[in-house]
Amino acid sequence: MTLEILYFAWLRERVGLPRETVTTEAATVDELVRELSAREERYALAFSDLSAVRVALDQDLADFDASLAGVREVAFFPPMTGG
Amino acid sequence: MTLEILYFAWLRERVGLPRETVTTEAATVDELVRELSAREERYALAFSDLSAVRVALDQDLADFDASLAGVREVAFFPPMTGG
Amino acid sequence: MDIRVQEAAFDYGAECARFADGRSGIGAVVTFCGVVRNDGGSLQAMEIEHYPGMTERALRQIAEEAGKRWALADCLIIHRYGRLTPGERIMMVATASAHRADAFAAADFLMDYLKSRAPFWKKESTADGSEWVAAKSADEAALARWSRRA
Amino acid sequence: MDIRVQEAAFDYGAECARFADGRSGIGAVVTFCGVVRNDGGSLQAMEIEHYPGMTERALRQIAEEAGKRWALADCLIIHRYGRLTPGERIMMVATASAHRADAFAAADFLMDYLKSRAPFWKKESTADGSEWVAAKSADEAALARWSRRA
Repeated sequence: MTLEILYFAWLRERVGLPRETVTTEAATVDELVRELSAREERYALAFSDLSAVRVALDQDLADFDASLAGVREVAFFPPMTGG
Repeated sequence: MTLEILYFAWLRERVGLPRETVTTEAATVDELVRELSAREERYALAFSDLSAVRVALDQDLADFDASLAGVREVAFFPPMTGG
Repeated sequence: MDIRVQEAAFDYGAECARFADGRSGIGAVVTFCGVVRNDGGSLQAMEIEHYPGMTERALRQIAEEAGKRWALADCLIIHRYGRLTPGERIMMVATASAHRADAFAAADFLMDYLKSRAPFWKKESTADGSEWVAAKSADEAALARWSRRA
Repeated sequence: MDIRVQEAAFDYGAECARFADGRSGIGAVVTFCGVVRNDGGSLQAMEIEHYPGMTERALRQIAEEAGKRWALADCLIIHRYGRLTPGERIMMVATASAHRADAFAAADFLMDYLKSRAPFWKKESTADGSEWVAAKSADEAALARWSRRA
């Protein structure tokens, strides 16, 4: 499965890029996060406190236990501060 | 005691004038209302349902049992409908 | 604090812009504009009567009370009287504050109080004649929301 | 419904006027404008990042939810991104309704939801460097006020 992964705000800064294409067999967001964190220190740092991370699947907010089946775009970002 | 009495909205229409100067010995608003109502039918009609009448003494909302001591201007009007 | 009671029309957009302009400490501006509504299409005109002197005094008291309850940088009330036609703007309020909750609550409060506590009376004219608008019990009930001094 | 996400400044007064203009069935317009606040005088700039695509989608969903909850004739959301300086207008919302309670509640709701559910992030720059603005627990708590679907 190929996913487009996007990072915003300080997650983008810690990971060091705004987006990347990843090939993975992860079934859930949690599994994807573990896979990325195992890959390189910058990901482990970015995902070190998941209570400060939000995720959207195909541009809808989701939970970390959500399935990635059929998903094309995953975005990670801190809690939103609009308005 | 001389009072300036003002009427607004349908009270003005029923009494037939916007303001008048009245000499009275009424001690309270209630007494003034009774005095006016006894004077002529148009006042009795205007004051027939006091639940629909509000009063202001010197431009502050007041109750019907309020004293008229020191008051110069009394205004009668229906519940307000601003905004 | 800016309180205006006037017969003339006012420019809602220009007032909003002026009110929001050139302030440094604020983060939130809320404005409300009341418009002459024409529910059934039958309204020809609305005549607004008021009590000169007391009107300004009541509006000022309401605005001062809002200033005691919330942290406001400023507030504005404009209310017209005289003859208005459907679609015309009757009145507006604006509040400015550091935070949105204060600006919203204060504007809402100003509206509730001036609806039922400022000496304005509306008379509606249709082809069938004209009639004084009755005060709504919902408007009186709305005041209970601000129960610290209702 | 009009949703705009843009880098360019917007004209708050002109938007208020245009939004309120030429409507026949409404009685109430509420607008909110958010301004870059400079509390301590030290803020040099605010950078707003967003998630193109999802931002418009989230704002539209929030506006649609407001339209289900209240009787709105229309609503408008404008939100900027990019670099802003203190005093600049970040965003605005406007709501139009027959009655003031609906217009107020809907504008308040739109603000609460777009604060915490639309994908915008703010970074503040001072002479000491720059820092991402942390989400406030009060903003998250504010959502509980609309608990039908919080």
